Amino acid sequence: MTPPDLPAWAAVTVGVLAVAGAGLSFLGAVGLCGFKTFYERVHAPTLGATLGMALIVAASILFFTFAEGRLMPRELLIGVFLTVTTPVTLILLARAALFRDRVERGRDETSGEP
Amino acid sequence: MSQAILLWCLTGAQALLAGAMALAAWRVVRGPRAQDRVLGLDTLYLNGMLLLLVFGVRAGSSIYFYAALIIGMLGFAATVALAKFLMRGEVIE
Amino acid sequence: MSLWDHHLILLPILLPMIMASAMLLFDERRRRLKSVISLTAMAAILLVALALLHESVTGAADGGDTARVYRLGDWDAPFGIVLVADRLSAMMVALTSVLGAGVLAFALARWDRAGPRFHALFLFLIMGVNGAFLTGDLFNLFVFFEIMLAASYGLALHGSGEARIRAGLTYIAINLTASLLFLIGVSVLYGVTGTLNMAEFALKVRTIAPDDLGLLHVGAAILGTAFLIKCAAWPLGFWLAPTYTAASAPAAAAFAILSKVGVYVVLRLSLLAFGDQAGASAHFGQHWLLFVGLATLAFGTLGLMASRDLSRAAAYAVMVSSGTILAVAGVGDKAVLGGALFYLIGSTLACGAMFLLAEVLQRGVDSGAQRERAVFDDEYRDPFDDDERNEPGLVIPAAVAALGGALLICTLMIAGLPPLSGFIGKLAMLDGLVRTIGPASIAVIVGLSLSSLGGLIGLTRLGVGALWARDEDAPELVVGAAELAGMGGLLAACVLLAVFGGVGLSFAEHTAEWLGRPDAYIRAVLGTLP
Amino acid sequence: MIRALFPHPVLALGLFAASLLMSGSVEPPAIALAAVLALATPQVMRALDAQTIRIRSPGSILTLAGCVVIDVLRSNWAVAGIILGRRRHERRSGFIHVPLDLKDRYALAVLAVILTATPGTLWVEYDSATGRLLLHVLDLVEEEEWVHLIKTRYERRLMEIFE
Amino acid sequence: MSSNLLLLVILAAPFLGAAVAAGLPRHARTAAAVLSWLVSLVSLVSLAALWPRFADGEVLRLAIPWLPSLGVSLILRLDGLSWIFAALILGIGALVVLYARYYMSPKDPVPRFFSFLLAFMGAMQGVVLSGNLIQLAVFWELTSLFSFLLIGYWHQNPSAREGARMALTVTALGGLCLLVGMILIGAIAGSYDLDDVLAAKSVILADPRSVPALALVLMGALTKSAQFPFHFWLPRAMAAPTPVSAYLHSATMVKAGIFLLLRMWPIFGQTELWYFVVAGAGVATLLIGAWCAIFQHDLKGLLAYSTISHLGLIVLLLGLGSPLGAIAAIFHTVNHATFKASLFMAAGIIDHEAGTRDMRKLSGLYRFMPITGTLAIVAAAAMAGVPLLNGFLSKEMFLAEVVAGSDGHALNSALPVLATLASAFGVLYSLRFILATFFGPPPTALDKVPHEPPAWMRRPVEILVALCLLVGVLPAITVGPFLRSAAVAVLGFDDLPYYSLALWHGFNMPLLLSVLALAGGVLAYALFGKALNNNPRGGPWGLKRLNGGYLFEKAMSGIVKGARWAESRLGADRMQPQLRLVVLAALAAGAAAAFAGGVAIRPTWAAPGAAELVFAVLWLTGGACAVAAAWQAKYHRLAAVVLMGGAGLVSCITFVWLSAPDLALTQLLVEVVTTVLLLLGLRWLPKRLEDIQVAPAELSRSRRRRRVDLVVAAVVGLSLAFVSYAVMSRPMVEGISRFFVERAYSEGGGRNVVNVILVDFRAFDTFGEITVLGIVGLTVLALLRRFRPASDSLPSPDQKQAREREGPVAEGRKAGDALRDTMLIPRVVMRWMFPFVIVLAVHLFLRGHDLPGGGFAAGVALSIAVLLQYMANGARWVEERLLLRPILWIGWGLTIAAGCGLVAIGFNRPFLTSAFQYVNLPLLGRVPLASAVVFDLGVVLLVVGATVLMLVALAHQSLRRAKDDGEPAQAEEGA
Amino acid sequence: MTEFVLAAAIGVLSAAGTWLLLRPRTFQVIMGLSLLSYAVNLFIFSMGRLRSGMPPITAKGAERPELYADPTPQALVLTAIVISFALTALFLVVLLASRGATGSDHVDGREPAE
Ligand code: NA
Ligand code: NA
Repeated sequence: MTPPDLPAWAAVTVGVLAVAGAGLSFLGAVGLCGFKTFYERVHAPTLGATLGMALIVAASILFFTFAEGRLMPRELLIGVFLTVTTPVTLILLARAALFRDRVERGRDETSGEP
Repeated sequence: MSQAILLWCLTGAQALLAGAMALAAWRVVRGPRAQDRVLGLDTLYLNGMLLLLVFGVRAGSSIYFYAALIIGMLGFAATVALAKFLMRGEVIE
Repeated sequence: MSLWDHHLILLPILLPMIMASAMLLFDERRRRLKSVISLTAMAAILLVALALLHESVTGAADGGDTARVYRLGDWDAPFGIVLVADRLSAMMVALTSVLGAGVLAFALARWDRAGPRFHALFLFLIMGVNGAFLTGDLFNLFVFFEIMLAASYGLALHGSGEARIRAGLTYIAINLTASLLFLIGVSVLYGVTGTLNMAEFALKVRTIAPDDLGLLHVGAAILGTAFLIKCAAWPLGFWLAPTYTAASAPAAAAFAILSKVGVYVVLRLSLLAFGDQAGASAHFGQHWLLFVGLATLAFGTLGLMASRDLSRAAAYAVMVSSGTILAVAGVGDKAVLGGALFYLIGSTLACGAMFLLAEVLQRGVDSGAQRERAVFDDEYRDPFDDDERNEPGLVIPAAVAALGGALLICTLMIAGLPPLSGFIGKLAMLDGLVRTIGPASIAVIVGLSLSSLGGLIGLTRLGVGALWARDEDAPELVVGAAELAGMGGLLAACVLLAVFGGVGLSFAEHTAEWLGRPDAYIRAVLGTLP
Repeated sequence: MIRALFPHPVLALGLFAASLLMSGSVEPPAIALAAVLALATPQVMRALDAQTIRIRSPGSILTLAGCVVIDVLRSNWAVAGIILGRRRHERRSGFIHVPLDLKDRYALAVLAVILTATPGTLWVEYDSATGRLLLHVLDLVEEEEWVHLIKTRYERRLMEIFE
Repeated sequence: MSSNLLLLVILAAPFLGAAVAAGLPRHARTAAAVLSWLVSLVSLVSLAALWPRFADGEVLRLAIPWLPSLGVSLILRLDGLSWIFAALILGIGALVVLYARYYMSPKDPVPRFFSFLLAFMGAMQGVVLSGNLIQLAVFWELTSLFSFLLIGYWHQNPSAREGARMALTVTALGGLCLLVGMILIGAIAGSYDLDDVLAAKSVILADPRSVPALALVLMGALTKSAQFPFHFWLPRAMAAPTPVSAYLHSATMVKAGIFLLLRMWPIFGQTELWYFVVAGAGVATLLIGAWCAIFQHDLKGLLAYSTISHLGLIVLLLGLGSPLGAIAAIFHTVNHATFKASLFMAAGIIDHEAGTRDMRKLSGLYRFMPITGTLAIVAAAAMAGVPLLNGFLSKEMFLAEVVAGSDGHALNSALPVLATLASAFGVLYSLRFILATFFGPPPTALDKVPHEPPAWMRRPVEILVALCLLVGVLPAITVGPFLRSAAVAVLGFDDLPYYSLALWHGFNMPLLLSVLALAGGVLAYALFGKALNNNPRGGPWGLKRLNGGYLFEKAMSGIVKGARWAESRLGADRMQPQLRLVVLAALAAGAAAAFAGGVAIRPTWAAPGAAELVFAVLWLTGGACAVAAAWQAKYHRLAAVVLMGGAGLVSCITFVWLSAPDLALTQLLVEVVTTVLLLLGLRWLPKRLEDIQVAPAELSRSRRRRRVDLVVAAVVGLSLAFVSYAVMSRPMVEGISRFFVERAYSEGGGRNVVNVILVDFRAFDTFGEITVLGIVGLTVLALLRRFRPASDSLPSPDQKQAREREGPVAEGRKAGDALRDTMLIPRVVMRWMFPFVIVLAVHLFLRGHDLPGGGFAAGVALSIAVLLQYMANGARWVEERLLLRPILWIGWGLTIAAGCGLVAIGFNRPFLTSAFQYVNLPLLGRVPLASAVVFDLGVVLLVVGATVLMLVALAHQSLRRAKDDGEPAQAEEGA
Repeated sequence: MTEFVLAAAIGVLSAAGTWLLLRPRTFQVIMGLSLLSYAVNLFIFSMGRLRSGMPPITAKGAERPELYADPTPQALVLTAIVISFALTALFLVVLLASRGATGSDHVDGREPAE
């Protein structure tokens, strides 16, 4: 499937970027599962959402740029929008968690120890 | 050779991302609380989108880009709604 | 061929759709305009249907039967979607428009104000029903089923109220499940035959690889289950009685045609694809139709006898009617089928009229349909929400006599007693059945006779209660002129059908005969018969 | 006139770019489409009466961006380490309060995006009355240090850009 | 006048008259009576005019085609038998009309009465004039129907309603049997035409189907003629106005059964079945009717049972199968009609003038109404079979016939005894009728002083009694010719036996029996008369248990109860069992087909590659989400929604994986909207707590149910998986798709085949699909406008309430600030995303024809853009700024889509024909323009309208509530 | 293998959906219907057989039509998605109305009798 005219170094770079990005994302998911409290977990996926995503986007851009023989930076869009929107979810989620802890468990996480 | 490496790398990346999705799904299933599940879903979406990007590279086709773009631009609407529901008990006030 | 003549077949679908869409652009307040539009649409569709009917009977080069085919999007069958008007579909469209016109007239008296967008929903319902009758494509049939059902969901809940919502929930859940079955069935058939066009499907059935036969039958069986749900066949039709009883009268009356859509499709597909020519699949499922039909007939009759009010009895009458036709289809005899088709027309009209009549007789007594006031007042309020005018418009004198007469006609029609068209249909079926005597025919003969008797017993009991033994404190019977016109129109059609029974019956018998030779249909659709 | 045509020039530029990227082409039709969209779409923002974004010091954007990239890389490394189990026992996470002087909501938004996008910190709540920001930090070494970091590395530059 | 026209008049006049009478005003009593009288007279005259036309054995026929394909025409056929019956019907009908004019109260809607009466008369004419078996059955049922209306005329009276229903039920049951029987006979004979059928006697008798046919026909005749055990409806029908009783139970309704037996007699009269059933029923009815009549206190009751008994006599005569018996039957039919009609009328007069029909209250009326009394005495004597009256003659013939046939069967030898016994009973009740009413001391228990009725009310009785006398004295002259022609019609010209209509046949056995009966009756009255009159229990001795009416009513209520029971056992009113049935039925149907046809799987198993393993991991994830969603949906709804999102996402990735990018796009977008919709709905559902205590019994029941459902679900899953795998493991069949792929670009102008299918090849599907969406939008709106939340979900959600309680913690904070601060950042982002999503939507729309995307995706994307604004800023805020009128969008969307399709018609192409063209535009170059794009635009508009409508209408529910609470609106200054 | 996985996926989704469909709470039913419609969509899709990496997006004129994934089931699924989305929304509103009118979220509008 891979177009034959992709230079070897580009092919390898794309592969490495992709694996690195995927690895970071995977790590983020591991963190999501491994951390003990919600407030810790919430940090983990940002690995994938920032650097992991950036690496894979870079891989994709690189690949298509070489494959089509011209600059194809459109995955940048994904990068920008994901960066802008992920915080929205996380902020609301953290706020909701804080509130739920306060109301339902009678704990104010912001004042005491986690 | 480089093509083979690329293919292997991409497959590996896909496997990692699928694994990440599985882990995220585990969090969604496991909870324990609603916010954990929503966070898990958000992660699921994120990794799903990345998987689509890698799939596009693997397939050598830009046809799949829009699916990824839609997750990137609009996927958050679902998780925002969930988070807002958690926070306010209502999505639209 | 003039411009419109060529596109005539489109009108029963497109006209109500465009009218309904146009109505969405007006304010809800413009009732009169909407009434005029809806009635005009129904009248126009009736004319079109008659024209189609005429052509289907005489349109062939030799002056015989034909099927008119319309290639949507200018794509040939089997690739594009085609509309096909033959005797059966034209007849069903005509029936729909007669029923629709009567029901609409009735609704204009007051029911169209009981909730928003009645006219649009009603016209969409008509669109869906006509589409289901006219389409020659399996998946397009699904789409029209959904249009019809979506509109019926809206109409079933028209007027709101707890009973309607309660029944509506079950109705919707079951029909959604049925739609899923429909999709599964159609897709399996596609997976095995590679086509969606009914005519081509019929051809492919004939030459199916023996290896694929089982899968083909699985698909057909699942599809058949879906259709039997729409037919309200036992044991899949328990949703019908509560839904139709709770529905507002015009909605329920219009629904009288819905189960017939299921019946139509069963007839159409079984005769087209699984007829004598179908090779290994010939008469697939026919025994099941017989059993299910008889069970439906029996259950409908029991339900009718058990009913506590007329609208529920009317709902069971719908089931009886479905069961009758299914059982007869299960016998698989052309002569009998002709009678069944004739019976179908009359019984549909009568069931429709019965729902309308029941509402008039139960008005004020009926508790299931109480109108509720919204708890909220907000910007989504309809300006007619506060319009509590409940009078049915111009009230006619001698209501009791008129209603009594109407009730009598309904009873005769539903029980299939002489001299009305219900009887003629039954007679034709019985006449055919005694000629093909065998266990199946005997079972159906017994079933038909007992259901007549049961229908008579049940309806007399309820009718006597509703008309002769009214409570002292029950409100005086009033019926509006529009209501009477609607009901009367439907019943007059039943009477006319009896007077011109010879013509009607011969039409129905020829239709059955036409359905028995699917090659003509296939040739019309595909151009050739490979 | 120009105002009416370009109520939000930055937005128009962004939309133009986005449209081109979505087209994946710089052929005339794509450019024409992008131009039309860039001209037409911002008009809806009028209906949503959004304030125009005013950028006072475009140069600072680059500095800020550089900062952010470095910080993101660094904290990715740090958080990856934490996940992999380094410093499992001494690590402590918790909330800190940061008093902010920023008032511009766009600036605040950018700060929120930066902080949240950087692994290890999470914007939780901002009190507009007091200007206090509640932040959750995964690896809370020294509260003061974090406050200092945010105020100097981000807040100052944001104030340069937006206020 | 031609005989055809006359025939038509005989039948049509009553129906026409009925129609006219129905239209008369409520109080037009006299007009209606005159009309009816004229009508019956016209018919009668027509009938009389036809008499000379058929000398012995000739038959007049008039055929009007009706259902030619069934061989059913309206054949009016007049022979001697029809003539004599028609004459009875019309003659007595005319007298009853006259009588009824005076009998009916002006308070009742008398025109309706006459209308029913005339219609009934017409129906009876139809029966006797039928030349076609089916036609006979049709009119037969009509007589049941109109008799129902007549009996129930005083429907305010419960016993009238019950009597009417009972009569209808029994006779209609018989009618149905008759119909089936007739159809069978028709099938055997090859024709429904009476003449053909009569000619096909040997064919019919040779056919085994003739036995059930005869049984069914007899069922009809015996129910109609009130033969045991179906006799019970007749006494109950006495609740009818007396003219009705006089008419129905003397000359018409019950005689229809006799007529039918006579019609069938030539074919079946000599068969075994006929003998046992007809003669058996006849003799039983004769005795039981007479016995019961003895014990009645009600005059009409007595007459009713007497009628039953006399009908039994006639039926018995017919059952014997001898020609003389048939002649005697005809003769007695005529005689019975005359004396019974007059007796009913007399009873009506007594009721009318004395106010009661109870013989225990009546007494000594002779001195008050001597003329009526005399008439009644004569008529009763005829009924008792006193010589010089017509009843005597036919009873003599009866006894003679019984005696003549008293050999062979045991029944036969017993018959003379039984007949004499019954005759004695007849004497006894006739005596009682007269003596208890007209003689004895003056009445004391009456409310008014009785006197003679108006002269014209008595006139019909006088005529009838005169006829009784006339026939009794001069039978051969008066009734002879008519009887003869009727006998010819039944027996045929050649087989007509010798019979004599003389008054005196010498001393013979029948005479002896007659005398015995007379003496026995008188003796019995002397012995038991007092006891009978004072019989407190009312019912007949020995037969109390055998109250058919009571049994019938029990049976009817049992039927209704049974039907209800069966309906509840065979049906299901709850949703779960119904859904279970649907699922099971589909499984069963599929399984049956699969086992019958055989479904082979041809697995093509290769070692899975790495990519396939990834795919498997994906579905491990998706499957886990689905199962967990199922697990959590009861107590953790939000979790279920989240989990379902996970399963949906995996589906989307699957679509991408398997070359369906369009599906992935669409499904993703729909996922988002669906999630929001579900969340909007979740707010109105009750909290569901896991720790609710459930009764142990209920718990175990629900456990069992769950186990069953689990099995069902597993089987469904396995089956679907099996079928899909079976199909997937097969090679692709050559189908329509190849055409689509080949032509999409060259003829549809698009590279994205799926989109070209949607907007061009199968645009009609899309057209329908958007209509569904629009309809659902409307329905949602309609439902929500009357939405009434449950009381426990009315207050604000807990979270919100708690938030407000948290309140202004810091200085200078107002309520709502907390929310505003939380939403500060999301609002900025979501607001500025708006134009970008619009750009995305435009791209999705424009690229759809060539690449994944299209109108639907664009529309949903736009809806999400709007939705984001709603979520960020609140409904009020958005609606102050954006004027969205979703219904209009729906309307325009549908209109544009339809309009686009219609343009093709202007070019004389079929609806939805698409055109595409490459256009060279300045600057832009070659640009493809497909008309399908306009269609797709309609799709966009509609999708936006419908989706936004649903979301917003749902969202508004909380807003409405907010209005009640006076909670501050969420509007805020611009961002 | 892919076929097997997809078939299993259809099986799991439909089993979960059916189980929910038969539950007594309205919300369970709507979730069941949604899961079932996923399953059915995949089922329809599978009827066109599976093909990876060959979406039916042709070059200008398809040389080898048999190489592409079958577009027809895809078009059918698209229609089915839209319709099931609409009907899910409708069912949701009806279940809310039922809950409002009857006060119960049981599918029969009343709690089962003990
Ligand atoms: Na009703
Ligand atoms: Na962060």
